Amino acid sequence: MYSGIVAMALMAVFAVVFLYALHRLTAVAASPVEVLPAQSGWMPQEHALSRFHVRWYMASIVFLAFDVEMLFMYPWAVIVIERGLSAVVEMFLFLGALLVAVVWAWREGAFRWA
Amino acid sequence: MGLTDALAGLALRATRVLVVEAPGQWPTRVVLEEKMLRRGWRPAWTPGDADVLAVCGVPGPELAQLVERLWEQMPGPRVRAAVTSPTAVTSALNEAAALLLDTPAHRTDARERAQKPQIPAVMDHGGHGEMGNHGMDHSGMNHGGHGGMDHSSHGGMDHGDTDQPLSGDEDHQNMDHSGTDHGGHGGMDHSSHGGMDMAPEGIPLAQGGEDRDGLGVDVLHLPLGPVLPFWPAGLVLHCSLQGDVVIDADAAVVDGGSHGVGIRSRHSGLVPAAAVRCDNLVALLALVGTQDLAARARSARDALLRGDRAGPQRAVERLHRVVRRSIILRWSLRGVLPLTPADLERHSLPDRCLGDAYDRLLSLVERVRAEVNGANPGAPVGTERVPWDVVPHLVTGLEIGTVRLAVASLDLDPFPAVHEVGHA
Amino acid sequence: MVAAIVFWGLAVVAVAAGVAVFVVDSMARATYALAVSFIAVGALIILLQQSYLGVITILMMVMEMAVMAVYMVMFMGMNPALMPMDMTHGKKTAIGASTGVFVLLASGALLIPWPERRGVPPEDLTNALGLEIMGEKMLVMAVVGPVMVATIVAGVVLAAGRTRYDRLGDDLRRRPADDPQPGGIGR
Amino acid sequence: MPETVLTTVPAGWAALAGIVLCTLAFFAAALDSALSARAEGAGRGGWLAPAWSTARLLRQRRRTVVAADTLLLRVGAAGMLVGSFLMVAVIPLGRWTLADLDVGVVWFNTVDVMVWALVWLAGWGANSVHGLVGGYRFLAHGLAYELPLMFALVAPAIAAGSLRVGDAAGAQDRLWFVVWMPVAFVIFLVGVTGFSVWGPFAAALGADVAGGVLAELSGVDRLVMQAGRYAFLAAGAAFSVPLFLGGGAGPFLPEWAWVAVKTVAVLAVLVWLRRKLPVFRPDRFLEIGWVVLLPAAVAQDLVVSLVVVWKG
Repeated sequence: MYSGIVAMALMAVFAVVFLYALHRLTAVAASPVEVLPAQSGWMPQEHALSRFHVRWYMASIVFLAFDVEMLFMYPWAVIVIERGLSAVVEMFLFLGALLVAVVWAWREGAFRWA
Repeated sequence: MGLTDALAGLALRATRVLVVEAPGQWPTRVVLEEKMLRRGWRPAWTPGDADVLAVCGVPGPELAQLVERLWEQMPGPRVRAAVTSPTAVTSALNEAAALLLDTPAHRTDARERAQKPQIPAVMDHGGHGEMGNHGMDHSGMNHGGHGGMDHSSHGGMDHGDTDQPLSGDEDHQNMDHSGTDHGGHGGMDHSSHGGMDMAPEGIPLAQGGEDRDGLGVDVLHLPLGPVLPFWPAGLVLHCSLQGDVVIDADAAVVDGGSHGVGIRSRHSGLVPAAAVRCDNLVALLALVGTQDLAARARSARDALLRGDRAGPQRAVERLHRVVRRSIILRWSLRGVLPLTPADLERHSLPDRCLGDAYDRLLSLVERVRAEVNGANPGAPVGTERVPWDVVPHLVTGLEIGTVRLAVASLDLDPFPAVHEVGHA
Repeated sequence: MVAAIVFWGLAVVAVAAGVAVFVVDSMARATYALAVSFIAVGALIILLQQSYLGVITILMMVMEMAVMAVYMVMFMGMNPALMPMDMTHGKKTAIGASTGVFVLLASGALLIPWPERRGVPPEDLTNALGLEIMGEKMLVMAVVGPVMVATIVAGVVLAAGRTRYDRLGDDLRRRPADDPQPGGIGR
Repeated sequence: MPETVLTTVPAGWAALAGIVLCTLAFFAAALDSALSARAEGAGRGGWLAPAWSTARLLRQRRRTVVAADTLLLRVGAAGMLVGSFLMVAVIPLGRWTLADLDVGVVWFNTVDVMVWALVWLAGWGANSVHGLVGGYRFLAHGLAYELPLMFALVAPAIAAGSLRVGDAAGAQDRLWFVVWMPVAFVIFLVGVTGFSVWGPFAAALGADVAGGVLAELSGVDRLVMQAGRYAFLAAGAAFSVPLFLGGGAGPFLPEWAWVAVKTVAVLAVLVWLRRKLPVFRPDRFLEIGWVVLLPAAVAQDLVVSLVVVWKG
């Protein structure tokens, strides 16, 4: 069942390797040149790799809590037809509670830049 | 080697050009952009994507140094084009095209150029071979006149820069920084200037700083301009970033603005005001991301410069209609840098800056429309200008994309702005 | 035969990437080494013919690691990429504990008389999983729901520097809300 | 529940699938540059411009920034191309498919989540402020579009009672899903533009941060990343066909041809929209995603499941 996917992955790796190999032949030089980061020509005052301040950390907390729900959602989707209305009611009560929490978080400003 | 020659011929059609506009060279840059497009060449946004480095006009000493460093950052094949005036554009582009095809020369260049950038060994020691320049600009122009205002509007922002004019010692800007932020580590930082720990490859590591939400993580310094897509020529905004929010900024113009003056008097009379405004419109619309509208404004600009009348009228009319009706454009620009009459008063801004970015876009389009229709020639370019040195006070605390929109919406007139500095 | 080779290949990748987490000198590399390790584990689960569990493991772990990376980078005590770093703390206790647990689990795996399989797995495993969740294990979901709501509320309360009172004023009536970044819905 | 019989073709056909995907990606790039050239009144640079750009990037030298994390940078750039290949593996072309996974929809979702990691890695690895800002911007967009996209993917699965892509296509023999789940379809397309870093979601590569994640890439590094974006766009458009547009259903033409026609049509719309829409700024779109798109997607799922229960 997964042989097709493995074959596709091999194809993709082949395509990437092919492009890099072709580039070695056609580029004006095969080795990369080392440069300063683009800052309109100014010397960088420090390395960019640093403790980057994430402005949306609250949204990511809500996201992580919410996306656990998807674990249930996919298997549930398959059996709605079999289980009928009870499954629908149970799942959407569950989702409704989560959406209430989301609306609450929205009012707290969780989806804004800190 | 038939393959490489064929490749070079094909590659030439997709050439990308990094355009550097020396202050006062607006007409040259605009003609260059138009001629590039005729060949299917497009502007590059960074040196990493550029094949040609086209310098419009003769840069002053500071800009020349920046250009030199941009040249070093280009991957190659790379070609320099000196475009001294609007009339020199075609020949400069022809020459660049011919040079781009010379593969053996580019192979030689790739072999013989410096394979690593030159980083001054004393970078982390507060010695600023080139940093000194802009340090001077700051203290001389920005803090000199507006010292008090600067501090009040930045609130409690505790930053090394604010100490600087007091100590009067520009050369030790970095020392001040790390000294105030990290009392304990300051000494180590400077004593071990060869130390690989604190400055890998000769560039210091980022240091922590205060922030409005209390998370004191690292501050990055990013100069916006002068060579940046859709940015007013000659302006430099030295931003301190916490994440993607600008927590502090300092404005300057390259070469202290002294270089562009003479050139300005030679060319400015030839440019219709509507064309300059159309160009500012291009910048704002392109930054918002509405490509088709930006393209329309650009072709109106080029037609105006050609002296065409009817074409721009139609184009501007349509532009006006779309801008007024587009809900999604309004959503993108509403609330960006809202200015009340009191704000205008405080920063001595002209009335046309009233409202938010969407209001300013609309008023800009309306002014262009009036000018193109000839009903009301409007104020000539240069009067009612927005002073560039208020920009830092306006954009501090905004996310970087919002900063770009805010600056573009202010309709800064590039070369009169530079001209004014001569008197400062 | 092929299955055995693939199994061992993935197992080696999972362990090696796990080791890399503690060896590399960059938070980004460490986090994504962990992601690679999880991807290999997910592939192993797929190899056990648990398609849904394997694929969802990869999905969730890549997503969590993408978010975790930015936290690891942000809250590290020093530069997260360009300084030598050590991800371990309390080495002796940690090594002792982990060796002990490993020996316990490995000997358990090897020595326990595993039962023979009775019956056959259902035709459609995802379907069976869904029926389980909505059927006898409904209690699990009923519990997980409030727990997730509580997680959202607690997380936001703990993380928020500004609450609704800062935004909307003491009587919660200020419109538009006062936010550091203007614009958006309900501005 | 109608059962469709999909033929799983031998793995060797992956070569053909790869070529088809690259052709579609090239079509997207060509259409985009043709539209650009027309709007800008450019003299040259129409349909063949992507070929010339490819030649240019193959000739251009690669570069690395001082102290950059080159490994992560290259993984991010090349990973985009690899990811798009993995995504199309589960899309049936008429009756044939390479991998008829029983969890095909989840597989699609998994691959699109990989883009989070790839774009961030490419932005981080460059050791450049522009790239860094771009990479983090993409994650902010991801937080906003990913959950709505997941719920949009669930809607066809509910109606088909299966996570198999082929079953979803087969369940639409009377009425295409796009007709009675339009909200899910639109949100799905939003998600596709999102994980392709395309058009309104190209803030990570925006002009305001000088190209963002792409700012420091040159030569073949840039080529694979850009090709990956177009390939992802093509893969996303192709996936909408079995999920919402009835798969290979249609008169006169064979099934594989209908899949191709529909894919090209969706792809053309997505490419065309890029020039019309502004970039969604991440700080504003975050709220839109959570407060508008997510409830809309959940409501769509509710409607779909009620309809399914009522009918069945």
